[in-house]
Amino acid sequence: ETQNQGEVQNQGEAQNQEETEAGSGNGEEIILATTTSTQDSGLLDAILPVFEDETGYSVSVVSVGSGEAMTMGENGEADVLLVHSPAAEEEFVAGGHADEDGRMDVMYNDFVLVGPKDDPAGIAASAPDDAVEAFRKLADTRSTFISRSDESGTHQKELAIWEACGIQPEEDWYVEAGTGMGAVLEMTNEMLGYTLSDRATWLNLGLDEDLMIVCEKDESGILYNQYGVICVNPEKNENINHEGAKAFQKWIVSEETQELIGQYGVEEFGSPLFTPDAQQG
Amino acid sequence: MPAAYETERYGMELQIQNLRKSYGTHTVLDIGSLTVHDGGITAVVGPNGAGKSTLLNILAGLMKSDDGEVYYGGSREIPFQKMTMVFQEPCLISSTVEKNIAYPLKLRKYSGKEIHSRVGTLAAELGLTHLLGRRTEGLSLGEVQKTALARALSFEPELLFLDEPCASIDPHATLEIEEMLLKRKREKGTTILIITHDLAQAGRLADQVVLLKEGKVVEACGAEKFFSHPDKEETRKFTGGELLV
Amino acid sequence: MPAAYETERYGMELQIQNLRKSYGTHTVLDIGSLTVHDGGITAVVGPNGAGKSTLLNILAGLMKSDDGEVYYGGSREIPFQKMTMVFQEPCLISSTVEKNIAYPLKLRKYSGKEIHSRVGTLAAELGLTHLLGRRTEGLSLGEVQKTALARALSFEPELLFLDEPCASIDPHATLEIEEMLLKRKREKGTTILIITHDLAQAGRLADQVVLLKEGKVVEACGAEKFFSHPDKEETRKFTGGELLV
Amino acid sequence: MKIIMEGVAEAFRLIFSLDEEVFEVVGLSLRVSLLSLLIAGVLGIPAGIFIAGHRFRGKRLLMRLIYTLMGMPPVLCGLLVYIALMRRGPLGSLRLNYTVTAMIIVQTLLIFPIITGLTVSAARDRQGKIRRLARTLGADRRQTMQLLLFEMRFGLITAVITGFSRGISEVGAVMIVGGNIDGKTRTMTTYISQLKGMGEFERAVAVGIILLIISFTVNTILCYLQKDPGEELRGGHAGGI
Amino acid sequence: MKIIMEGVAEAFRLIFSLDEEVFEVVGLSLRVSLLSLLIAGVLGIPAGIFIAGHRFRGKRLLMRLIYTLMGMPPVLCGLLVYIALMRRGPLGSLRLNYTVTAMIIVQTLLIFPIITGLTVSAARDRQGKIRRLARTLGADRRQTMQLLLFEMRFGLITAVITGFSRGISEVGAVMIVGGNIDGKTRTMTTYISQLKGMGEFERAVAVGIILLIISFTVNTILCYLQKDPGEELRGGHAGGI
Ligand SMILES: Nc1ncnc2c1ncn2[C@@H]1O[C@H](COP(=O)(O)OP(=O)(O)OP(=O)(O)O)[C@@H](O)[C@H]1O
Ligand SMILES: Nc1ncnc2c1ncn2[C@@H]1O[C@H](COP(=O)(O)OP(=O)(O)OP(=O)(O)O)[C@@H](O)[C@H]1O
Ligand SMILES: [Mg+2]
Ligand SMILES: [Mg+2]
Repeated sequence: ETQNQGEVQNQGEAQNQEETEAGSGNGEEIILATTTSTQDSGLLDAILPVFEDETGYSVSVVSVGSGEAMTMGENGEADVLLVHSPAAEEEFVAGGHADEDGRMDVMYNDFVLVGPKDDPAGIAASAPDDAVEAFRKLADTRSTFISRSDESGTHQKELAIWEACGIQPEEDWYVEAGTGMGAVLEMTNEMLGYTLSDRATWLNLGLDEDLMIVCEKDESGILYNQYGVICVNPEKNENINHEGAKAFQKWIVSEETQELIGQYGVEEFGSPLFTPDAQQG
Repeated sequence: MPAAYETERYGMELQIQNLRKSYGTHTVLDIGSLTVHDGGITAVVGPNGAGKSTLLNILAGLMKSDDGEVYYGGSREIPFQKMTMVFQEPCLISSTVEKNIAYPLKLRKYSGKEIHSRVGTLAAELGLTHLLGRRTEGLSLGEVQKTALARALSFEPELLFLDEPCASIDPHATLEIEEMLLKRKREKGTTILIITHDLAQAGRLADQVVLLKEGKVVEACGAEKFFSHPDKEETRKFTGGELLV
Repeated sequence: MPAAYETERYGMELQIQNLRKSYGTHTVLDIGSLTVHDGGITAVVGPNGAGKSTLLNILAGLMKSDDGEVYYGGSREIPFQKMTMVFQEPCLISSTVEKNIAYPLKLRKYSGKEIHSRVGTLAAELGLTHLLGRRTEGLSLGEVQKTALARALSFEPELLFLDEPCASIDPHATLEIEEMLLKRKREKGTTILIITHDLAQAGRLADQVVLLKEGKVVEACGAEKFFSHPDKEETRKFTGGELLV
Repeated sequence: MKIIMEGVAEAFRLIFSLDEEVFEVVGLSLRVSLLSLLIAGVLGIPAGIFIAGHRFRGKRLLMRLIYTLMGMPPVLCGLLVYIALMRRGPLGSLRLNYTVTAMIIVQTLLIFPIITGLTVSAARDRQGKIRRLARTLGADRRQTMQLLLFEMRFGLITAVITGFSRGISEVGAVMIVGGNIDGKTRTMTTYISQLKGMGEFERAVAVGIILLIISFTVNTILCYLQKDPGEELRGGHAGGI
Repeated sequence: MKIIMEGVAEAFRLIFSLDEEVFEVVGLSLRVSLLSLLIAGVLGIPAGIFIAGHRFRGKRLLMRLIYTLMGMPPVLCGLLVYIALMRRGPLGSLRLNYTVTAMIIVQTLLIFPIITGLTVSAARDRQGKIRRLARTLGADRRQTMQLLLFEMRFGLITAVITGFSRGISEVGAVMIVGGNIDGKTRTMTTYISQLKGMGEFERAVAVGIILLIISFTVNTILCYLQKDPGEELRGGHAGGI
């Protein structure tokens, strides 16, 4: 443990030389690997300056797919992760890639099933709040469904729902797009198909001219989209800024920050994009 | 129809009228009237920069004049299929010597047998036989010039423009080439316009000689007259002294 | 040290020994021994493809021979700063005529005044004065060749290699250039090696004449002897007939 | 480094196991980039030769525009084509977004300026001379064009190779208009990009290596077309065009 | 189409309002692509001239490799550099991933083969003749190189423009090693890509247009360096190199 601290200090010195590169504060940089939804929704832009001002760390946000964010963690490329695929996160922690505190809940929003306004599968009428039933209808009517197919949090969630239906979709109507949420929503809009999206990206893209939410707020909680924060195990390599990561983790679950998160989006969309749910204490 | 004929013959002669070419304020060619006889050899001589190549390029349709007309057999169009030219800086297709000589024949869809025989004859006459299979890269400049000449002679052009074709050719080969040109004139009635700095060559070949200077025709007349009793003092000065054989 | 001297003088002469160059099985140059006199003019003559340009290129260090040695004043290195060459296909820097002539002087860090005066004199001698400001694109071939010559003469090379420098130059200018070369030889002791197809020119200029044929030296001797009573029948045939002035 | 070694191993495993998914992706990549190359070449080479051979007002400006379009960001090009082809856009009724056709369109647009620009550069010095030669030998239009193409083949092949390189390697444009749909519009580059996003670096490197191998093969074939006689021989190239 | 018109309007609004974020992004893009261009040019032009001017075993193979690397997918190049620079990798202690330095490295690697390949193509026919001329006039090594650069400036500038185009326009490589970090490694292309993902098409098009304007400006400056004397004049170019 003491050896570990020595390393952290060394690295702090090295980083001071990079001060101009890092830009602000005392120049210490932390790399936050996160999913596109947190950045593209504008949340991080809104709250991160507060952290940087308070602590003097400078945060480099690398927004990638959840899959890659986890890989970055596994490789020790990132210092801290903010991601939304709880199952994969548990695996990550179990694999010893996290530090001793493991993962912490930060916030959630929810997934929504989006489809064309004329809703050919008739989901809005018959299963507006039952995701499993809605997916079954999609399969029954063979309606075009665009899948992220990129092992992102959203994709994992979609697979979980298919599994709950006992269906393994792989026919023509099931389009495996392998790209980001924004692009997939665009594609859904173009093809007038259905897709599963996180609410933030959906709201942000403003595609409600031809598309609408056909299914949301499933009672069972299956559409729940939980975000967690994980500090990367500092023993992975000597370049990890564990102190900064811990500071970030502590800050994002703090009461004040949680409040900030809860307020984000109220102004623009009328309702918050994320609901904070960190356990205090 | 052009008016001023300087010759009694009337056929496919080349008639030049008021040909002018300038670059900016610098006039490099300004020919009032000139006739190149049908079926004869006309030599164009004159100092460097006189405009000789410019004249040939315009006649061959490779360059536009600023003004003036060129008539060929009364028409304003020189049929480019029946005409050919050897450039002052000869230029070969990057292939073999044989393919170069055969190229105009191929373009004109001659039979393979005909092509083979013509190429063989020409190569023999010009001493190129041992080079036929050689690629053009690496040929000596004289060999290049010979190949270009053979290529120009391979089909039978009505009009042959030669821009200093023997400049890099050795003296013996030069005499042979002169023989070939004279034979062409005799047997096929080819009209030949040749630029040369070799006054002796002009004397050996030409029926008509044109002296060009600073873009203007100083004198244009029969070879005999040109060399022995020209009208202009300038011509006498140009051909005079130790230069004339 | 080389052994066979064909001359009584011993200075900065060029000595060639066993020089050989082949392409595949085709030998284009094979010179047993040849000496180019210091401070004299040597003319190299011979049919097209004889290997004349190849020889000059090797001497100027532009090409490697397969075998053999070249000594200059006893040393195996020709100091390239003191040597220059005019190519058979002359080649100018794409700039103005003036800048071309001045270029070797600039490389040698001559003063601006000196450059200006030398360029002016040379241009006047070669009739290039009105072209000094012109860009090289669009020059006539004769003008190009004159510019290349002026450039070669602008500094005072010890060794001057000229590959048919007058091929495209008009007869009067040719005579003037010959004068300039003779003056260089007389006044500066420049060693000049000139390839020419113009036997009359070789006769006017050369102290020594070399006849090359198929890569071999047929005869190399004083000009007087070469033209009037050569040792070899082949030489007589080459210079004979109507070709010799 | 371990990742890269594993990527190389994986690449060979994929090739030799005839992995069907990979083969499909490779096939589509080649189809898209070769077809766009063909279209862009057939249009761009004559366009380049024409521009090089004519004098007209605004020629320099045109050249600078072409150079600028050579640097058209694929993402922007993709986006513009995407917008034009959107359901609500002017060409929406064609329903071309997310089809191979759209990918070929967008790559053609990317490659065309490159081939045109490099052709102009290759033709600049020589086409006048070649044209004059062809004319004096009696070549008609078609024959003149043949001679031009033959004599300028080095420069043209370089242009074509550069165009092909751009096409096969870019990801931004085909990702936007194609959408990386499995079995339909997934190319090697969009697949690499997806694999990278999924954190599957080894497989990403493997597909990348396969791409390079294919690129090398295509270039070898194109270079073969030049029929390079070897080096420039001896002291210069007498009488060369 | 409406989107595009609005994009154009937005572009001018951004330019004239001196939008700070956009300026920062533009500045970084230019810094990265010009610096990599400089490094790649300083290495690639001499390399290309050297290759063109020498005969050696494996030269053709080398050329085909260079052509292949011209088509290196930016995503792959980015990924390989990323792997090499990973913290736990051999160069990890340099902490270069997600820095501007890494972006310059990766773009240099992308541009270098392009400049080298096109330089070889430009130098192929002429460098021998220029070298021989320089030697006969008594130029030393440095002076010979100067003459080479001057005489081949058209081909070289085309190579440089093509290299610059590649750099300024590509997104895959800089996205991976740079990470599109706001205020630190965000370039025009990564920004366009992000904006596109966020559905902000107008702004994406606007940034794209700014990129094209900048590209046009740089090309204009580079073209100016050619000092084009205009057209090839009259019937050929007597005595040209
Ligand atoms: N790469 C090559 N392969 C084969 N033969 C070659 C090659 N390069 C040159 N030659 C031959 O070498 C011979 C000598 O060429 P060189 O240029 O020295 O002749 P030259 O005496 O200068 O002729 P000219 O009077 O025509 O200038 C020529 O026959 C030429 O074809
Ligand atoms: N673009 C141009 N700008 C200015 N002058 C030009 C241009 N092109 C050619 N000239 C000039 O036109 C004149 C005639 O050139 P031309 O090539 O016809 O001469 P020539 O009589 O063939 O000379 P040579 O005997 O040297 O071959 C030359 O003085 C040349 O410099
Ligand atoms: Mg001329
Ligand atoms: Mg020669």
